[in-house]
Amino acid sequence: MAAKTADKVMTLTEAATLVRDGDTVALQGMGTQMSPLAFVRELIRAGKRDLTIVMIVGGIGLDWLIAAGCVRRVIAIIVNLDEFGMAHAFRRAVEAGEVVMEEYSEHQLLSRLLAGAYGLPFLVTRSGLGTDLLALHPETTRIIACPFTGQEVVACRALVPDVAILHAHRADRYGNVQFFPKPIWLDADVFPRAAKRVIVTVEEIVENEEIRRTPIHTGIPYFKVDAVVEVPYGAHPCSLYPFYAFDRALFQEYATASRTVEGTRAFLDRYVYGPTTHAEYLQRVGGAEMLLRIRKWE
Amino acid sequence: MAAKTADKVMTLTEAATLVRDGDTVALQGMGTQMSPLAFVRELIRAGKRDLTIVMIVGGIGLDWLIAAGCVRRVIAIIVNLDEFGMAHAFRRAVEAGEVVMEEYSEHQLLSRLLAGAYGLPFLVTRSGLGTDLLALHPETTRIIACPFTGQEVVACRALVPDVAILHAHRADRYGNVQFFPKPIWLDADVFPRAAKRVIVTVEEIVENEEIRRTPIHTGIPYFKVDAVVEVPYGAHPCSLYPFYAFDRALFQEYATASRTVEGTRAFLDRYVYGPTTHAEYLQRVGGAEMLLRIRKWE
Amino acid sequence: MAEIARDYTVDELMVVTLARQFRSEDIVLNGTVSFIPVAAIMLARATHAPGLTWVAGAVGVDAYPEPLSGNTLDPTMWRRCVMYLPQEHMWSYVHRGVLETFCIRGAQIDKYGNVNNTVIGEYARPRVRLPGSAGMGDMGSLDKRIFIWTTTHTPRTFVERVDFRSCAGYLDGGDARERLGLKNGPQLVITNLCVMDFEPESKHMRLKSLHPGVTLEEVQAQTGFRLLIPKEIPPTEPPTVEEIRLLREVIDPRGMRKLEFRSTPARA
Amino acid sequence: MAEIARDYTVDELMVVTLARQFRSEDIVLNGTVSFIPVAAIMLARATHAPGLTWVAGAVGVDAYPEPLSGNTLDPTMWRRCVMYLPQEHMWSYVHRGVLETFCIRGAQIDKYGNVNNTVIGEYARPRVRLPGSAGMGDMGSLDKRIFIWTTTHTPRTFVERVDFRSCAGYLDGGDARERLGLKNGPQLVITNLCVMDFEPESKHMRLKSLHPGVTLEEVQAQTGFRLLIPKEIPPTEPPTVEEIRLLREVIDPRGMRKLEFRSTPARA
Repeated sequence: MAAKTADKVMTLTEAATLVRDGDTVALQGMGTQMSPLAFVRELIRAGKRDLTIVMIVGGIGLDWLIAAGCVRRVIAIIVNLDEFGMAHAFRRAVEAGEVVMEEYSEHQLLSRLLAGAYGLPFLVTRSGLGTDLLALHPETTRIIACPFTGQEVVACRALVPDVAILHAHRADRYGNVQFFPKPIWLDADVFPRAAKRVIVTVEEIVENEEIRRTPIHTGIPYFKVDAVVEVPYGAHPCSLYPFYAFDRALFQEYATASRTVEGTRAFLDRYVYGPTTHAEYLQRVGGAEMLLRIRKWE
Repeated sequence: MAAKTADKVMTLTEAATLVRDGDTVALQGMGTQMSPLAFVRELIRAGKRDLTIVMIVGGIGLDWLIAAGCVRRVIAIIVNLDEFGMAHAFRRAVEAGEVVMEEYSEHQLLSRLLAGAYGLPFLVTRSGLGTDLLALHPETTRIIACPFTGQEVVACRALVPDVAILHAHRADRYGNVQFFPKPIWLDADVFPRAAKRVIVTVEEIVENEEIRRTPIHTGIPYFKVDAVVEVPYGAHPCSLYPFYAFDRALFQEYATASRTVEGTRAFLDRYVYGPTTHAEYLQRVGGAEMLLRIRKWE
Repeated sequence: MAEIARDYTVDELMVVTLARQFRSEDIVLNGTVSFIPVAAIMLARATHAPGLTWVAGAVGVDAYPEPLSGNTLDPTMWRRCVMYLPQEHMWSYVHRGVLETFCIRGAQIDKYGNVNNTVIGEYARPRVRLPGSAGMGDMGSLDKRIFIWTTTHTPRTFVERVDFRSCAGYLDGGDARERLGLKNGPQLVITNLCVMDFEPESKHMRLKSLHPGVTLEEVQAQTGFRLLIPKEIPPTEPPTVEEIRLLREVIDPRGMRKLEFRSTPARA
Repeated sequence: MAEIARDYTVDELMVVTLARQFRSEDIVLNGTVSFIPVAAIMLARATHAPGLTWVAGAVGVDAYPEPLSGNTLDPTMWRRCVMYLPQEHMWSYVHRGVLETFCIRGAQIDKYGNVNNTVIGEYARPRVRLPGSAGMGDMGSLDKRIFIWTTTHTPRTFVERVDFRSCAGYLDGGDARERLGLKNGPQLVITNLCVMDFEPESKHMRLKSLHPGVTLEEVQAQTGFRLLIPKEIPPTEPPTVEEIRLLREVIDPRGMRKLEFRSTPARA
């Protein structure tokens, strides 16, 4: 925890060094919404290995990471490309035994993360009773009886990610992170509290004075943040409501390309390994025309 | 749960009929802040009996209720008048054995209420380990071992109040309740979710259209609300930030008067039983001069 | 009596049939990639269930979005809502039973209404890795009235026993669900061929009505277990002209509901 | 070297002594009716610990309120903060150990730093019903570095054994606290007469320094148990001229800190 006047602004490349091979990385994202995808592309270029990725809803960024060989284990409730269909790299890797999927129901996973956030050894839920999910990992979810009523509930063991990575609307250079509106999906709320280190990419870095004028929008305080990176359109091709919508065209392009290993590789070469700057990436994925298009929500 | 177009606007007197003798009543309030005190005065005039009052921080309203003989049991973490000292009616009643104080640490009580809100039989905390609080109520707090690590934690049994009573900034007539800012103290957040019935007094009733323009401020949805009462200055003598500050003079007057049974009785006669309308109450506690004074925060 | 539609397609019949299950007092939440349920919710609210509360995209309480476009969890779904429901509130209402209705789809459905959206084959080394249990892993265990829909009524979907229980239906049938302390459970299964419910005692899936032009033999041939067959099998109640008009002109003019008939593997 | 103040009162000495315990890396939360801790926090931040994070009134992260006026949990305390800390965040940070420092006062304090603010006498039928444990019932069990302050150093306050453990100090001394899995614990006790700490092995309260004009005999006479007495007993470090100026002119010109010396029964 750095002091409150420490300048935490970094480049993507600098911030990526805070993620180590073998880390458990909590990655924000909700289907086509709010995911730190510029950072994900940087992780791939940096050649990270053996990551365990924690997402509530695993999406396109996770599929890229898997396709690039960065991932050994996934902790999630679902992995897909939302209405664009299967996450094929994920599917292939699990079917081949190259990646382990540790699957939970949503409230089981949230309970594991909340227990981590609270430094409690576990929390309980009723979620998942009667399913086969419980048998998958007795070391993290187990039925116990209520000491008062005898009712059975599922104890969910604390999960403490090494790093949480998020994309938000804006922050100051000390790491006071703001959302408009405040976090609606729980990953943005729980990940930073549960994780040991926190990296946030933002659309814009603003003055500390501006934060103090609008504290109602602050979702993460500086004392929990280790790195701030300014990346406009940093969630692309995901959306950042209400700033920009998700990029249907690129989602569709990836959904089609990723049906084959070769197609996936070509996609990564073109959009992840190819561009040397974020501007070059934005140009390749459609440039000005695309940037105007995704500002319209429909 | 009434339908979304049901008009839930009532008078204080009508809403008070939703509270029955013997009910467990969750009463909002944080020291000198945000408490539905106009409603509390109505409960006293209605002669409610044998109530169990749940407050995180018990304050002036609870002391009035106890002095008026409405209360049999208190569930709280502390009861006082904040910087104005002891809650004497509470102190006297507990010392005389007339009222039972069921005391918890704050996170134990929050965990009981959250378990209630979730329909879970219990939740766990580390709060209160090593204190004598645990020995007070083995039927609601008990040490259990983590099934994964063996670490001891405190299981807190679900608490489901019959009624929650809150004061908020505004609502529409269907019961969409808004706060400015959104609930900061957890009672306003947890009580309505944990309780079976919810009564909300507000400074102002606004059109449904206004709510839909500003959904970010809504803290309680209509489907959890049973009654809405418009009572401007309904938290007085407590504050409703940022609308008005607490009334130091009346707090001090009560703190002094309540040192004796007679003084307490005289206070209630003058300010609770005496006024026949809310306007008359506001006039008695200082009228226009007071209303101007409490709009200044200092 | 409302005028019966003559010109309608199976996707429209499915939407209308599902819509008619919703009651004015229900509080309904929709999940991801759920065009048919979302269209049904909007239709129910526009017709017989004006009081229905829809938590749109799991966030927007009583929202009034534009006609269906993309994603069913998108922020555009929250339009004109009265509240952005914080997800911890959503979970407490779901657990507590305030939100009691949920719609589920999956790759496999068995005769007791258990649903699989996790794997075909063994979990550790699956023949097909499906997307995952997501919300159904919760909702099946949280006392919901569950409506199951699928656009692929085939023996691959309707199996004797699911390879993996992602969603708790009636488990092994009979009172198995009740004995585990779980209330409610699957109410109805709406497919591209027919409507099915569950026999109250055995909790075994039972044919309820046949869509136009579909025969009993066809349904049985496309179902991987022996369905219970009641004495009378009525046709599925047809839509009204007004329901079809609302669906085509107001609720889903782009036909997003038809997306669910694409031949991609099942999603959550 | 900073110039030493000559003209100061005991409340000022207490504030300054407490302020000096706070470090620049600390994250400190204040509770209710806590004028002395709040003045100390503001003073520390204005002097040797500019990096100190204060969650003012348990809500306002790094707030800069006006000079002390009323209530220490009042919304006026949140002024110019960078964030309104949601209380569920506050509790997770407190549990997890991110917020590690807390100040506590109580009606009774025993030789192992356990604190009572619940009852004098039996719980069920107390001789005196005190306000209650409030936050101390949590903080004592949640690994906090605890600073205890009191303005009434008398044998009624400092007792051999508290009537009720509202706050877990070192329990029965020695490694009792550690054995229960609780980290940290009471660090220092600052009173109107002296400063005390805890002997590292036995966890027994020990005199550390005497305020000006106070004798060892007086402290022992006003303490209801036998204090450990070290070989050397220095005077409590006096404030500097600058500390006193800041306190009187900037932080607490209305002298709210003196409210804590009123002869009302102890509050939380």
